[in-house]
Amino acid sequence: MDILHKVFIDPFVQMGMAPDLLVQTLWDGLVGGVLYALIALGFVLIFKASGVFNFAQGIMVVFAALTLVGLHEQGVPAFVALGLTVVVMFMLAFGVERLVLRPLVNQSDIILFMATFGITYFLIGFGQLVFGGNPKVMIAQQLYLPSGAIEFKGLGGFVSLQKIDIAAVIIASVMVAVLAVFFQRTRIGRALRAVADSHQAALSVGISLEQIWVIVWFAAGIVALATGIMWGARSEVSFSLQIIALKALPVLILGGLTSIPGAIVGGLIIGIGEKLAEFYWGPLLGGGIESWFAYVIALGFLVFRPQGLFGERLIERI
Amino acid sequence: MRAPSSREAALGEVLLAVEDVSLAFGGVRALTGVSFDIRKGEIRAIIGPNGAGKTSMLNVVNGFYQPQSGRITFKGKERTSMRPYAAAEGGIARTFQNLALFRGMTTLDNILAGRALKMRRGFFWQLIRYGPALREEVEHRRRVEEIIDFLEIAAIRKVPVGRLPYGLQKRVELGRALAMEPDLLLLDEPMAGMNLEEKEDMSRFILDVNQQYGTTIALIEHDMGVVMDLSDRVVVLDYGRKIADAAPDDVKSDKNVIRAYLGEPHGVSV
Amino acid sequence: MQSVDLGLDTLPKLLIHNAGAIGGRSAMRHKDLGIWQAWTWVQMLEEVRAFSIGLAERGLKRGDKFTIIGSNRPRLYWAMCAGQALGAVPVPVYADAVADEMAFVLAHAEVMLAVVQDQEQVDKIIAVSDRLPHLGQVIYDEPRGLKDYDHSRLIAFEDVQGLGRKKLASDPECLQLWQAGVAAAKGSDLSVILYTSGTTGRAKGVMLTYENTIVSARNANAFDHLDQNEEVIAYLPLAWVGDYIFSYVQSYVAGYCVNCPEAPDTVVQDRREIGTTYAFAPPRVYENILTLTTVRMADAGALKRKVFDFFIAVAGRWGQKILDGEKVPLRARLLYGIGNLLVYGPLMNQFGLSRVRVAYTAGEAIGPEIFRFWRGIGLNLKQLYGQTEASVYVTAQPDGEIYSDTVGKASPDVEVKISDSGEVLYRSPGVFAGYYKDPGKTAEVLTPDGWVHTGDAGFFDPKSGQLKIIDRAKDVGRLSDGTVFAPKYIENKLKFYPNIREAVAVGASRDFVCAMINIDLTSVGSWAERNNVVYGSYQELAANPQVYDMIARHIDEVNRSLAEEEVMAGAQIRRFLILHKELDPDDGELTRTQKLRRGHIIDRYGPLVEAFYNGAATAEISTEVTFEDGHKGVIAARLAIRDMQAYPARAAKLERAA
Amino acid sequence: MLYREAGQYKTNYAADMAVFPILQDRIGMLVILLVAFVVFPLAGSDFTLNAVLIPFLIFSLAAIGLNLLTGYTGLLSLGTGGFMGVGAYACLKLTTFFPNVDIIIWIIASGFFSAAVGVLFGLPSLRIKGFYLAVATLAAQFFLEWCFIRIPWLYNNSVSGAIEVPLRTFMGIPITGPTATSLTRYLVVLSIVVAMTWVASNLVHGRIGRMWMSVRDMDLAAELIGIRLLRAKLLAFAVSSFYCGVAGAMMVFLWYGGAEADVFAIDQSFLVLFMVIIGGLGTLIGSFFGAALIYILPIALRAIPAAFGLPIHPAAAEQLTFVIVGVLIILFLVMEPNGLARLWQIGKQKLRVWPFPY
Repeated sequence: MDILHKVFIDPFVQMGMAPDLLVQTLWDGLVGGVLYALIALGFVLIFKASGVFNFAQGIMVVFAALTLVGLHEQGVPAFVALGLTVVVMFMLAFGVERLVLRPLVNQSDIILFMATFGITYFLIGFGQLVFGGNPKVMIAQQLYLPSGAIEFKGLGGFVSLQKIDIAAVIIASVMVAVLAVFFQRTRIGRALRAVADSHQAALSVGISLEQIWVIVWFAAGIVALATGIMWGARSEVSFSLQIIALKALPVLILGGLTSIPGAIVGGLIIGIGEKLAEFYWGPLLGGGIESWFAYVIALGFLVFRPQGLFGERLIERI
Repeated sequence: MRAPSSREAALGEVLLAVEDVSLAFGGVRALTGVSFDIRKGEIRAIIGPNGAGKTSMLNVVNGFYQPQSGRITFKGKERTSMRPYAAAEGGIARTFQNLALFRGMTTLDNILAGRALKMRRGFFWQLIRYGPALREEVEHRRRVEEIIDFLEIAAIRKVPVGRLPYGLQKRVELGRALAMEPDLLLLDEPMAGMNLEEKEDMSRFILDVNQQYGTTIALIEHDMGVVMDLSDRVVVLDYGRKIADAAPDDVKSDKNVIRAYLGEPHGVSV
Repeated sequence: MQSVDLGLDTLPKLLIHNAGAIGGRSAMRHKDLGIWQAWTWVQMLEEVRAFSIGLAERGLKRGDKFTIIGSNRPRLYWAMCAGQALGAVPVPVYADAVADEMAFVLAHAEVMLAVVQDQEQVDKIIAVSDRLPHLGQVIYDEPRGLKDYDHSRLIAFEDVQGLGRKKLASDPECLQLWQAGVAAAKGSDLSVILYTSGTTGRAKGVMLTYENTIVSARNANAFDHLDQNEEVIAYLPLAWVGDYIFSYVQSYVAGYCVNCPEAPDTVVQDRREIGTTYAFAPPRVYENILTLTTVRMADAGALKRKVFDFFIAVAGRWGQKILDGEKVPLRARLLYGIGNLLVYGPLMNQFGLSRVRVAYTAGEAIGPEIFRFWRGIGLNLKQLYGQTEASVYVTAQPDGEIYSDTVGKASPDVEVKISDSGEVLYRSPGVFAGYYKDPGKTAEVLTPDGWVHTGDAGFFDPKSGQLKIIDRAKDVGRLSDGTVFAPKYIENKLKFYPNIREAVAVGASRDFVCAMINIDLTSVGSWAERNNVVYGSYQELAANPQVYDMIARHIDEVNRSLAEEEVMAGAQIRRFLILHKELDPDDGELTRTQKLRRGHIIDRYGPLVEAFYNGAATAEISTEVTFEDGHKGVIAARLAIRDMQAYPARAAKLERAA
Repeated sequence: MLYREAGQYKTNYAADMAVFPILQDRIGMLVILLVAFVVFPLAGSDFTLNAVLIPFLIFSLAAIGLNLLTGYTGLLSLGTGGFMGVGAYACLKLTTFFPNVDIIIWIIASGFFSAAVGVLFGLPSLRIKGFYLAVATLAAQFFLEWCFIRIPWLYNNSVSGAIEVPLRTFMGIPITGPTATSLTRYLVVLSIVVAMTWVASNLVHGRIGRMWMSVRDMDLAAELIGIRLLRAKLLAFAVSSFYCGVAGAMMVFLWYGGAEADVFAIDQSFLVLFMVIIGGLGTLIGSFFGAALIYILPIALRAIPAAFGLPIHPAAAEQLTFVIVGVLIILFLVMEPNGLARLWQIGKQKLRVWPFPY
């Protein structure tokens, strides 16, 4: 009974007793979730348009951030570096389409999936060769990103919000908004949506598949860059990040592989969920359950709602 | 070529009885109150215009679909819902309109796979694939070779079925079904997309199966000529309802049937 | 040499003897249900005995004739021996014979009983059964499709064996009786009647005694040192004396194993699996394999092709010498060695010939380059000359004395002489006992003192001392101006070109020689593909002008070579056409052994022959043809006729320069 | 060309269904075994045995394990590392509790534990497929990793948090632990791998293998011929994890001689997956090819510059290998999506029909 008490009563008592901590945890979870969501967003963009399950999304985040910082280290002014990084991400997208996707066109999914592993390995090695393997500090203030924290009392304690986190949330929201508009309003955006449904439809809009692939991979690259900056600013720019990026997978399971809003919501659920779990239930298990909690949630989902929260239902016919 | 006398003799008691079966997907009604029976040793044809619910009927019979209402009695035992593997264990084999072969495996392995239920040697023996396990393999290989010989596909014995022309793949699929030594064999358009020669071969095989092994056969077919030659009795479905159930010649003259088919692009070719 | 030791003077006796002496060895194999089902001599004796006694149960008696119809299956061979054990006489019939032809033979031989392979043959027999008053039982091997047939006269092979086994089990005397019956038979007894689809007229039933066949077989085995370790593949027609001797008698005598292929079209594959050591085939077979090789190699990569051609050239240059054990320069030996590793070995292996010790070709002249090719890559290919009336062997080439244009020296125990008219005659223990129910014909062929008229014109080649066959004696005619005209000789020269499958030379008592050509669909077809010539049918391809040009080139070469032999120089080909259909045994144009029936063809295509000599540029022809399923139809066509240039004798070389 | 098949005929089905029906193949196999068991032990340096052959064999075994699941049954798994870990830790606990039992027995036995875990995480496979299943196995991976770190009991509460392999002998000869020579360890590994490969080939060539492949090729049809999908899939998970578990145990006990949890991190899963894909899905020989390429290639790459006397920083070499491996993976996928095994087959076929092109 004691254990049941520990599991089902204590945590909530704690929440009630120290609402400030609760809010703090929720906020941290929210921010983490936003970043997961951004990575997941990258996955979704590519999966929607090219049906490729892009395992390299995580490393693309690291790579983008590394490039930015690395260039700046070489004495390139921050915003020029930012511009250059964007160019690099475009070149990456272009290269991927030319050297990987095109030769592998109409191969089975697993093959394309494996190919993105190849890309991952390449980027890891390449990134390290060029910029070195050791962690770097994000050039936050050079990019005029706020630092420091806002603290306010209340809730029987005080809650502190890192300004960078707030910025992250805002930027993320803006980016999602922009993407949404891009998909809904612009011709290319509509083409991309069409591709998701049928390739013929896309061609009818007058855009070749190759172009579309380049575009989505580029878009994913930009998202990755933004993510990298945010994440880098919060902690540091290092390759360990790519493992964390795998968290985007459970996010996708929740959100569904093809749904942008799904990615956002899923990200938030996972982010907040795992923070709460870690903070209130983690100690019971000796802590560190963050590392797998997300996946277990996903697992649960898989068994009961395989198509995710927003994904289209996949039905099998005989 | 087959004396009618022997046919009548072959017709035995009821093997499978379908009573008032209804099936619907969401709002769509696939089958409504269909009843008919299949008797031991006969070749039973199920015909009807596209979307008449023929395939759904087969899927109900071998457990892919669970009917919302109705009774199905197989070998005297009533059952409403069962999984396909249970149907297989019960002695129902099936081929598909659009092939369902194991493309990565050779003709031999595909047909051997059909013996899955007949092979019983335990996991341990499989590990060393020696003694009993090997003896079992050999014994079943022998049976399979008889089927291969029967279907005249010896030449493609060791070819991965993925590489075979369509007609041959159909044969291999039939072979896999035969390997199960079924009491009831369901054939879903066994001659779809075949040229005349292939059709003739396939008809011959179906007849020989029915005669040599006395297997009861229920088949869906569009080619009326084929149906008339092969089948002993014909069920006609239209929009999920049974509109006729009689001997081929009577069905041919049945006005409901003709009406049902007149609306059809490919009419009765008799 | 050897004569029959009286103990073993019949085939059933040999079977029993082998079962005792080498009982554990494989006697027969059959590729069936995916593997080689094998029978040892002991097992085979049991099978044969059971069937034999079953036959007796079914009323087969000494002296009865019974027929065997089907492809090479162990059970059909057993049936022969089983019948012979009862003193009955097997009369094998060509499985691809049309019902009518079959009816004639069966009626003429008064067969009481038939052992057939499958439904197809049963149907044929049923179709003509009203013409076969004597025929009773029909025993079938494969039950497939016969389930609903009226079984009052039909019975399955294993059921007959069942009868036999039951009898054996129930009645203790039965076995002794059977063995006594076997022992009672003598070497001089009639053992088999083989109907030769003679090149003219109706088939004649050649009667052979046990002695005939067994002595020939003994001598042949001794001649080529064949023993129980040989592996042969039985794929030639059962009804043909060649198969009877090679796949049956010689096997019983030597004790070697006979392998039956899975199906006629898997012979090459099956031969490869078995790896035969003793091979026999008409020239056509070696020719086809070679054609197949060239066709397949045409699709190979450039480099591979170069290598291949180079080493084949090496083989052509040195191979035969090496095979005949002559002295050759070391470099040649080395090259040949490499070639053997890279090309010859693998090639022989692909065709399952790498273990062959002796391979024979007979029945027709073989193309020199075909002959050279095979010997070049190390196949010990030899020629023999034989006849049904002689239990095959008349002459054969001893090892080391091989020539592409001779048929060898007189076989052991055989005397050969040339009559004044130039016809080849022979006398031997193998000489047949006469034509069944046809003393007249027998007298024509068989002289009182035992010499047989072969009907072939030939002479002994002075340099090699071996026999050379020019042509059928009666076919050697003369043109109106009296020059010698040996159609076969010319036809062979033509047929040596892979593109030409058959050729018919006409000209007897005419002013000049003309030729009707059958193109070879395999090689011309692949040529057409390579040069993207589109064609829908044989007829279309045959009418194609480009094909005509190609054939014209070949004929031109033939004319040149004819011009260089003064005897033949006058008989050059002046006009030719390509036939619109392939010559076919079903239309009586070829014999079952694929020999031309020239006379018949010339009648059949009379209009074409006329057109040859009235100078027309084209000719109308419509011929009745028989399709596989037996029903008849008519093919009509308008054929182009080409004129050819003739070269003055000996001046050919100059001409070529000009 | 090397193949001379004339005269190789089968008079019974057993011979026809043999794994190596062709004489030349059997000879080749014998030669390979001879080299592995005799030549390498005699000629191989400590480095070759320790840093090349032992790991190559261990990875091959893991690859076979994953191949049984992914290649033969069509279930994608990213949990290989975790399952290997289970084997290693199970082995440690077993030999700690029963130090006197021969370690080889425990190495094998540890497979059963990972098999059990495998089945547990295989359960969702009935409902889900493809990437979704991959994520499910990721859950296994991370959960297991977490256990390896957070449960001190698993590594006997050693201060370092790492497995310390104790000395274990077999008939007086040290097999594990610091004093075990690389030769003995090589021979043990080799024997186990050969034996288990033989078993695997028996499985895939028999009824079980056909069952798995039919599930892979078309699960509906498989169910139709009477196969129970869940059983088949769970069996695949069990056997696969068993192989991975044994591989993991050998990795720690017969190769590293001690290891921390991160040995069994997600990267390990990916590495093995590459081996399977590059080697060829659904082929045993492919597993060896894949292991050779993915594992030995980097070693070679590092050796090359040294061979030319180029001073190259180890870290740089490390990174360079990443780049090259990445490129290679893509290259192979583009050239031959069916993996090295397919190339091997094609080559073999060419030799068999030589001199003909087909």
